[in-house]
Amino acid sequence: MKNKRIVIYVAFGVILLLSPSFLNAYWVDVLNNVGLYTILALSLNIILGHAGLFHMGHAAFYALGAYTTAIINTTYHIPILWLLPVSGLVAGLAALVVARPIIHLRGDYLLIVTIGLVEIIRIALVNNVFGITGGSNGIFGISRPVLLGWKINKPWEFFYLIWGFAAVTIFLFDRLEKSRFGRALNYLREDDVAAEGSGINTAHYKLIAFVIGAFWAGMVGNIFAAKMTIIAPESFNFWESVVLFMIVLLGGRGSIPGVILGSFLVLGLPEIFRQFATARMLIFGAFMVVMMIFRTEGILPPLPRKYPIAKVLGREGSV
Amino acid sequence: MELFIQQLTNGLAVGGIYALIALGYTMVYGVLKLINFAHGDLFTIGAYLGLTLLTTLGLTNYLGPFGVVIVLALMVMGLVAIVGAALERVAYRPLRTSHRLSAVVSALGASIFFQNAVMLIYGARYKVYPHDILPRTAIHVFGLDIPLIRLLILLTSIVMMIGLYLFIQRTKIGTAIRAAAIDQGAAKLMGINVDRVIMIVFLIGPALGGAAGLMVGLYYGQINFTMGWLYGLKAFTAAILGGIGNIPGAMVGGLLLGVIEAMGAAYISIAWKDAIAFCVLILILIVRPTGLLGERVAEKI
Amino acid sequence: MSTLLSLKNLTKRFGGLVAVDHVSFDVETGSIVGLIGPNGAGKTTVFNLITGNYRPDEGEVVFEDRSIKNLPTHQIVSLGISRTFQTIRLFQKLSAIENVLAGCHCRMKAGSLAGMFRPPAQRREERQALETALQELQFVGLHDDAEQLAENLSYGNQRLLEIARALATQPRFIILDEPAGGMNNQETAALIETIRKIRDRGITVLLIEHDMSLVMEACEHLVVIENGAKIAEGTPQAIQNDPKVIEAYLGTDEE
Amino acid sequence: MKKVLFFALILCLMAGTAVSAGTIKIGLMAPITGAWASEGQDMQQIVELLAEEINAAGGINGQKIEILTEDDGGDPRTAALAAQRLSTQGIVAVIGTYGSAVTEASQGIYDEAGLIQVANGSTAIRLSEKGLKYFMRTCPRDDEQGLVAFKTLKSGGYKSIAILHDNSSYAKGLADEAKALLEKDGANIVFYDALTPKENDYSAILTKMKAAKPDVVFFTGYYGEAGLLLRQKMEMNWNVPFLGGDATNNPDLVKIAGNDAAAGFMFLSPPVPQDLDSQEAKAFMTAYKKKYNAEPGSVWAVLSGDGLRVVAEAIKATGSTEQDKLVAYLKTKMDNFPGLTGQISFNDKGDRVGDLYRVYKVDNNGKFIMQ
Repeated sequence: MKNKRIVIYVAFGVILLLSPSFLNAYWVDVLNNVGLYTILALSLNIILGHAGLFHMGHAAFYALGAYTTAIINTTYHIPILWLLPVSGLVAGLAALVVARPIIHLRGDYLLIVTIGLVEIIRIALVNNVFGITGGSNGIFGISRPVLLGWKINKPWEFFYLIWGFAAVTIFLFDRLEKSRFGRALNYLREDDVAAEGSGINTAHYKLIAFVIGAFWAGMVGNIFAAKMTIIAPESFNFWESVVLFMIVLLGGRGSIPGVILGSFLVLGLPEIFRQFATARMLIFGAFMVVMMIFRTEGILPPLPRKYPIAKVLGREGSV
Repeated sequence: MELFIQQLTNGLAVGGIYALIALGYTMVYGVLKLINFAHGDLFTIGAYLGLTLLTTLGLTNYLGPFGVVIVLALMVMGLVAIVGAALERVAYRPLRTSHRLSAVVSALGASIFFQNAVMLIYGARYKVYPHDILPRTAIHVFGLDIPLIRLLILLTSIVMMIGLYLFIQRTKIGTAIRAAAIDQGAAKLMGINVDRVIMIVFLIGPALGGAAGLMVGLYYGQINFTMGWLYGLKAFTAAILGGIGNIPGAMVGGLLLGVIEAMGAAYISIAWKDAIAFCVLILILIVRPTGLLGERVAEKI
Repeated sequence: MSTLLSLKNLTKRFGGLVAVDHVSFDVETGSIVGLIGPNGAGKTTVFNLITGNYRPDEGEVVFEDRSIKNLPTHQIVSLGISRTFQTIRLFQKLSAIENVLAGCHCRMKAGSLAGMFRPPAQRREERQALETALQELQFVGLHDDAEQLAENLSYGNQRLLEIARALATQPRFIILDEPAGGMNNQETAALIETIRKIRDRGITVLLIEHDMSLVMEACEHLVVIENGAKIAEGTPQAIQNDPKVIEAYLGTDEE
Repeated sequence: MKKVLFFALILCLMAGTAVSAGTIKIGLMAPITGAWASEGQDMQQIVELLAEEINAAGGINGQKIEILTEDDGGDPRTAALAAQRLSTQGIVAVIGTYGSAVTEASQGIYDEAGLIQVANGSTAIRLSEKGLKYFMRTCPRDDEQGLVAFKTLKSGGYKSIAILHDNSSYAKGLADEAKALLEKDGANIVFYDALTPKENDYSAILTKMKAAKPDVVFFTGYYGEAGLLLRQKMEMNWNVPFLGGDATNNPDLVKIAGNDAAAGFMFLSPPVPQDLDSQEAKAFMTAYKKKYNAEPGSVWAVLSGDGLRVVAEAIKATGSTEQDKLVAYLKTKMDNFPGLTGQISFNDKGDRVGDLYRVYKVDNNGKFIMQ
């Protein structure tokens, strides 16, 4: 069973890696969007999937990262990729400040507050707050990234940048969720009081989950800004947060393969349904309902973590 | 002062509509703990059905303005209630025992579906109600002109809220709804047909949403297929503000949200109005984590 | 013997109700102490006050000569007090071993970055935690169920799993809230053994229990509360013969 | 699950190969879904109607044209995808789109692909200031309209002016242009703020605006909101004149406001075919009514029709589908081509030249009367 899964993942990875060679620029660009949303949804997955916090405002952090990049790049002409950590830091810091007072809110109250956050940020951007966001025009003229002397411009070039970043994210997040930190998030998701009673600083972990999620979303914002070269507040509206929320839940809360598949479905299906023209979103909506009914835990719910129990027991026996 | 009172009435009129939609949200939430994201679209459907009935049935030939409104309201509420019940049956019932977030995705899917269905059926352009249905008289108080219909909207919302409250508190079905809201399992053991209770909730909630849609159509005239999303979000905010699951809370939350928006627009900035409303909401929730009238349940350990 | 935990005039009110009313008693290091009283007497509230789930309105909780009444729960746990819950609060969707690993959490250091980059120290620590967790499972006799989901265990085994989780925090003081609840006689007898073994590891035990056979057999010292106030304290024999206790508690509540 | 993926793959392949040969392909990028779906669907109807007419008349130089429509959803990210998709399908030029921010997200992609883009509703100034070779538009620019607005307000003799926009890229741009010109001229801007589009109740805003006592209100947003503003303004018995920008040019405005509330409302707009007595405009009106049994919506959708017509004309005149030749023709040789919205010529930047704007006033019967 486990081997079969690995074979599927490897095959998927190889096909994905080679896909720019047989897809046209349009489909490569669709995959680029899927990639960006995969990373975003993975970062939301830490907060929503693992820590179980109802966070429907992830686009706020994504926006902060994109705007940080855009503002610094267009005013000081610092190369885009250097700004990757800066964007992450700004978003992460914002999360730290914002999340602290609201983190204790229960389920749906937290949901509406995070919706409020993303709306406040969007309205601030539209109203050209501090005169640096360019209002509803947004910011344009963002430069293209240069990686090791190679200017990234074409869809297939972005494809490798984005999916490379996605691969790193998947690798790190997979380790993260199989560590003390990942477990702590699951404990507090399952039972806040029992987690605290087992010695877990739940408030701290909720906060850190927010910060890590926001940090990553900020970095995705950086790549998004570089790809679009123009960013406007409308790209970060509440609906984007809803899309991310749907990806995580449709794919499977707390499951990395699930989230990746969720991104493919939520971003890819409307593109595939394009031939239905005006009815495409109707079909998409119906699809979501049907999918949830037949796979209530998401399409690929997480597998339980494995521990080398036999190994440890065996060693103990020999001592 | 005059300006203040004028803005207060502006806010209350808008708030009355928020409150009416929020009532439906809160009822469904109270029993199922489900945020019915498709509720706003039921509101849209109410507005469109109202227009269709109004233009096809020719009620204005037989009835006076208020007769038309009442007949129309009953029909719209009935039809939207059926849509709501069907929605529950198809999209929510299969998910009742699973994690509550799964139902949220189903609700979002249903919302996308309804919105696009309305667009496909009625087209994407604005639709407009006939202008001459309701009398456009205004009453004069404190030197202000307050359109009569605004007062009627507010009044209707309050009457519906009180009616709903009495229904929940005083009738047998209401008791069953309250019981199911507290503990579905225990309610079942007490011989309450929980499926039926949920069905009733999904008849009443959407009916109220549909009524709100009709009201918006009749008063403002202009309707479009995306309007449910915005109103739905506002009503959800209102329900949370008042304490979700709490019927007077939805009313208070709706009216308060309307007033905060109007005051924010009047005294701070129009462009920042929604941000101001959300800031107030966040501040209120920081101080009262379960909303204004929400019960503070100390968790039993 | 020295005093490990000392409650001084502990008081907690919920609205108009005085749930705990000026309760004072000491727990000696290395003892097994029972807290008994009729339903609704405020026993669990006393526990919640010790573990920081509730804040006392008056009074003092002193653990190893240090006031802990304003510390958050997780910090109290890391000082060496751990507990089980009256209504079982396991992480039902997680495996038994992960439930016990939760207890190891407070003795570990690796943060999120270490989780991502896995330096050798982090790997050692994970290995160590896994060993500890397995030992604790073995201690309560659940090592064969390590990979079972908590929700699939029997009621009695869930109680034991909670104890294993509490032990994994490496406490000096453990609080058991009705550990025999839902257990049959055989299981209860085994539980008494386990409680003694816990004490033999040098861990002081405070427990709430309605099963009088367990209380009388396992406990060396009893504290009786009624309506939030302490009415008696002493050895099981003394308590059994205390007329006040018989009237308030044993006379009415014994099955 | 595997079946779903397989099905998806098949669909992808189908989508990639659905291209037939032997025709001149022209793209249309329009907001078919989303908030501006009504504009996009109108654009599609008009462009398809005109393509049918061209084909019925034997095509261009004997070749039929084929319209490939892509939905940009009124959203920059979707637009970038739509642009990628169109640029891989062997088209000669692309018509569209509506919103400026949306156009902006697609400009670079078309430029890199060497495709001509003829925008129809994107009036932001900067779109044609980037020096993109293949970008053109049939609509006028915001600065042009700002100037006309200024002149209209000045000639009206208004001293205190309220300006209201909706914070969209377009409306804010126009509001800023007008405000700057008015302030330079010494007019008193007593109110300047933005409403939230797509709401239904603007009475709080009107109440606040009324307290500022302006002589005139200049609203730069869209017709839906304008209709409601007019209606609610009448309800509160406030008789201030309203001037609207070109996005208010839509017959639905009167439907929303009602005849009595809309009467006297003035707006600026390029002329719609209804008001032109050119042969092209009349023929178009007849054909549109015949096919769709309605009047065309806004002028922006009609401008997409003009986009198609100028491209067709360029192909016909040059006898080529090479983008460089076509652009050269459009920018330098095309002179007062008879469009559906008047005569069309382009300057070097690809902007349409000529005084396009007219002032319209709504009469008591709800008709738009060109002044």
